[in-house]
Amino acid sequence: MAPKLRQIQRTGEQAHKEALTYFHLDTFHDRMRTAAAAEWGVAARSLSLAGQGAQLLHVRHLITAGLLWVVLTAVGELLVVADLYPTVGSHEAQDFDDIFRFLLLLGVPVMTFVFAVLIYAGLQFRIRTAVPTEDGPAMRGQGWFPRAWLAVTGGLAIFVMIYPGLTGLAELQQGDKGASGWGDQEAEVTIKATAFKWQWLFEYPDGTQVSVAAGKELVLPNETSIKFEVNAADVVHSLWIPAFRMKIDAMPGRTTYMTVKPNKLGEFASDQAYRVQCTELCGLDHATMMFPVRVVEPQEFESWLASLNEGGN
Amino acid sequence: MQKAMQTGMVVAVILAVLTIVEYVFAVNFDDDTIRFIGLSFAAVGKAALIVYYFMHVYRLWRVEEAH
Amino acid sequence: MAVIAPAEAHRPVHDHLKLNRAGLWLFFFSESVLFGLLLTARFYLEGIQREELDQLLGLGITIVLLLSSVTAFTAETAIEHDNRKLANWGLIATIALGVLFAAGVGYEWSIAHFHRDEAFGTLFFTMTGIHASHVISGIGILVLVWVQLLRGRYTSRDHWPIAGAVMYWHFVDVVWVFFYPALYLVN
Amino acid sequence: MHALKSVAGAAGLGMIGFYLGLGFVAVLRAMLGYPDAWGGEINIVGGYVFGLVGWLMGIGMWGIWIREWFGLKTYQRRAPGWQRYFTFNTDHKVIGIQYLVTFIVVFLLAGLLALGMRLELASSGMQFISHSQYNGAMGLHGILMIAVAVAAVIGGAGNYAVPLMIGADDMAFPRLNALTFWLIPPVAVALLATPFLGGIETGWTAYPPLSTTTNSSQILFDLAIITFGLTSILGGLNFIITIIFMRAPGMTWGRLPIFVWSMFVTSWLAIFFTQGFAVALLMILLDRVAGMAFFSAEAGGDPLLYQHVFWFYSHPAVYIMVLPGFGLALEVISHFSRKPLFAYRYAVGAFLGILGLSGVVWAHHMFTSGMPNYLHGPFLVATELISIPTGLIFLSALGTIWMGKLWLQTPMLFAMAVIFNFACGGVTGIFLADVPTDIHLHDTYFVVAHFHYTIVGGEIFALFAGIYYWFPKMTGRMYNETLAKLHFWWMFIGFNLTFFTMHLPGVKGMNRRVADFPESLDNLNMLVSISGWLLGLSFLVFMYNMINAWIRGPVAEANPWRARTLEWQTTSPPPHENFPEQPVIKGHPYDYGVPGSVHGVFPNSGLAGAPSGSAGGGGQ
Repeated sequence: MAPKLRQIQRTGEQAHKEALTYFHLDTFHDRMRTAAAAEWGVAARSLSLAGQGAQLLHVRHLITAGLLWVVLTAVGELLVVADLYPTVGSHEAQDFDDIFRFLLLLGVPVMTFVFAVLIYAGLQFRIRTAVPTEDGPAMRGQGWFPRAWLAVTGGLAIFVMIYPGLTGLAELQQGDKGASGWGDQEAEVTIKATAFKWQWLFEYPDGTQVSVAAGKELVLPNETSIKFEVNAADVVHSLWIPAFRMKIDAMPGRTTYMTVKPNKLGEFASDQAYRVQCTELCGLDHATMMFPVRVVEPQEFESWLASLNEGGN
Repeated sequence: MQKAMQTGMVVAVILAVLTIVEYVFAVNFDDDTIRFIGLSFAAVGKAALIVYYFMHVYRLWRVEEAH
Repeated sequence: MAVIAPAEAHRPVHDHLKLNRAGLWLFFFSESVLFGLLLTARFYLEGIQREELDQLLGLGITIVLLLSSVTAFTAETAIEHDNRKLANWGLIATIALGVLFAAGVGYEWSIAHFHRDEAFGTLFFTMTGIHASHVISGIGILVLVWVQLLRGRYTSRDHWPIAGAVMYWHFVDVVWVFFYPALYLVN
Repeated sequence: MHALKSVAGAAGLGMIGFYLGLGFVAVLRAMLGYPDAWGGEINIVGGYVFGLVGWLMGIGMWGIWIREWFGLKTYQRRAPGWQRYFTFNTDHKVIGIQYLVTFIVVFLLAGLLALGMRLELASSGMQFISHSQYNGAMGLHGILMIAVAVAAVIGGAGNYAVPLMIGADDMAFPRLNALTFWLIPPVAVALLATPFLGGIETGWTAYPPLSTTTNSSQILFDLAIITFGLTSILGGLNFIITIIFMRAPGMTWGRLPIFVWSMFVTSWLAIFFTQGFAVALLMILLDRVAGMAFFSAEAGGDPLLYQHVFWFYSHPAVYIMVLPGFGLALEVISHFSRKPLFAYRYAVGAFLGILGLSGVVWAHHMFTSGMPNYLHGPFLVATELISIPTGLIFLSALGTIWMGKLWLQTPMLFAMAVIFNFACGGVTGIFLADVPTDIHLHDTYFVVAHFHYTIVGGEIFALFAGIYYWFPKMTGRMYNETLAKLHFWWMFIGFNLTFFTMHLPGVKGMNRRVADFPESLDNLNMLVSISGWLLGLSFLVFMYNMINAWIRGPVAEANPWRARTLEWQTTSPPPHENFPEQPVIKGHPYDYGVPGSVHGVFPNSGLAGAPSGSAGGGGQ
């Protein structure tokens, strides 16, 4: 190689390095080499210009896509203020709704980031010829960018793992770690729930039982902590009250429990979130395995219980 | 062939001894936890001997001799 | 209607050997998950509790299975050195010991004082049953291989069926190495 | 008509085997003194096993394989043309197409069941079918779709493409490969026969004690799925050995196409975890036919044991489903963006990371199951960690698209839709991984929407990307691009309408697996049902396009996508031995935009990889 050619090549390589500092694009290296073989000087000069032009273009792409992301996120975050939930019937339900909204707040930008890149790229980078006539830049993604990505996604994952994940879990599981259930094991009222194919039987502390045969509704006192001790007579069922956002399986051979504290009066007749629903597939009539719930003031609860006892149950 | 057979027989004797030791240990020892751990170790050791000397696991990564 | 052979028929013999051997090991890997899960279920349901079992019978069939591994090893080593006579006797002894082991398990089943509808019985019969089914299939494979050996099919260079069958037999032995203490010796 | 004779004969042998098995067990039972020799479910087990053996012998295993065990000469009959798809053919390309066509049919059948379910669910109250019929349809829809999701990409696209992409002449064990396919028809027959024994009542999860006490269709379900697990394990084993030992010279692990990497990782998942499903169902089988007590709490068993063993497989199973989908999407995205795959090493690392983590997350399906409280924390942590490698897949996809020259043909549209849909499925996964939100959402329509987003949106969209991508290679003909794009947009919009909406009834209080629901959810369900039918109808376009193109589409080029990987460097369709000669690999498969780079060469007949720099290169 003639000395002059070598010198020109060095100039070209310098320009290429400048381009690299902006892009980490290996392709400039290779493009430059091809060009150099034909016309060293011109290629090197025009490359550094093209490099700057491409850089500006790239920045424009980034900004526009970023704007698209912002707009999509703004629209998506409307979900956070939308009313997506059934009636808030307990303190636990309030917590659930808050955490759900918080996760939406975090999740929507993640989702819209992907959407924004896909939509922008689909509109902006598509080719308009019948078949491709040239290749894109050979970006390999080996520099700082993947590491930064890893750090951000890892940080987000660990963040939601700790809050609201582990902190919420700690709140839900007070007391014995070997036990099976949610909430405090101490409560003001303990109700034994027995699931069988395909209905429920509830027993109050004083021995009163309600079921489809007697009482026909589960009446609960407001602002009182209530613990359900759940058993299954035959197969796996699950006790769920949508208004309370709480659920625990009824498992043959073990007793599970969950504690809830209602905070709003309500009844099944006017609000279907007030129902005990089986959520673990239990065979033929699984779908209809539900039982009405009514939350009343504590005094009314007492008198209801008394009236039920007088009624000869 | 004799050498290969010899190795095999030595391993077999070790395995037999380990099995007897395992049995005597289990029958005569009282602490549940230590017995469980001891038995686990003996089992892993015996399995390793069989896998290496009888099943020739090293042939997996040995360069194949040309036949 | 032409008759064709699959692609593997065109590959060199030592390619076959390499692939077959690695494939068999992967099969063992997968099978060990099966047996591992059974072991896990055993400790999950019963902890380290167990029912009374005939200890001498247990030790006896364990020794029998171990011995059969030794005879299987002998058979493989023998054919590797073209000693067909010894390989023949090795296979016969292995098959015989295998049958003896299966009979021992059968006898154990008949004298067990627990029933299969209680937890330990469930585990014991399932684990020994699935293991025994592997022993019996192993015996079947060994018999097929033995018949081919009698017909003079194998040489020191080309004896993968013997090597594979013997490896399978050893694997069944390894499983028993873990099942025996888990069923007979803990507690 | 060799093909018809072959299948009909095998089916006949299977039937004979089935009745022989029934009778054999009956005779045994009579000899052992059981009162009702014919009445046990164990008769069905015997019949199934004998029937399976009869079917396999009849379809060709006897001639090509078993004879060898007895020292007899083996043979394979070569059936001409389309008839080879109906014989025990060992060519991986034939097997791949057999898998694809079979599972498309199963997919459409199971989709019809879903349309039936959505019809019933359009409004509250019972209109068209009974609870029992609904449960049966739902269980069958579930398990058939699981089968499609597990086997369609792996068995279909994997079998077809992997040996081609690594430059091999076939899989490592061609006969084993054929066996994995021909075990499928008995599985399908057994599952489709379940309605005649009362219908699957337990959903595809088959939780005991319901599954140990329900009707006898459970027996068929268990046997079918154990068989299906066997095909999955044997298939995985075959892929691992093929990818380790049969790569072309120069095809280092760093040059392996990303789809092959995803298949490799998936295969390890399959051979390791699938035993879990087999063991779980075997336990149910033993409880039912042998009177054992794994799951009966009174006798010392524990129903939770099943859930642990079952999810030990069934959570990794979703990675078995979705990882090949990711691999396929990344593969297509790189070729159609005409850029190297962005952060290739990170994508491979992501696959390996998911492989490592997948075994320790299963109990997040059991957060409300009443398992001991100390288990929740660790499983929550492990589950959240999975989102980190998944994020790297997104990095790779988005980085590849950015600044690319996007050629928006149908495969590319589907591949981009995979990324789009999975973004939604991934984010909703966070809600289910965090225990405080999962308590309410567990077993509701939110979960149904979530996993349809991941599996249909992630994997089935990738399957369609793969079908359109390799259609010209498989058939040698080109489909109609306009119709294909119509199918894409129709399916994409229908899918997102259906399943995005489906989250809402879940949050509002609609539990899953029900034929009826409170009337306050009527409007949302009507919307979901209408969009669901819209989605369903889109497949008519697909079917018409595929059948029409296969029969009379224009002849396709060898490399219509100008792609660099090896399968495009041979003819469409490839010859029996795949390549004119053994290719030698010289460079990375995705080096678009790198002048002078080649992927592979045929030493005696020229270039194999597209010379890059000019996008037109097909090496021809």
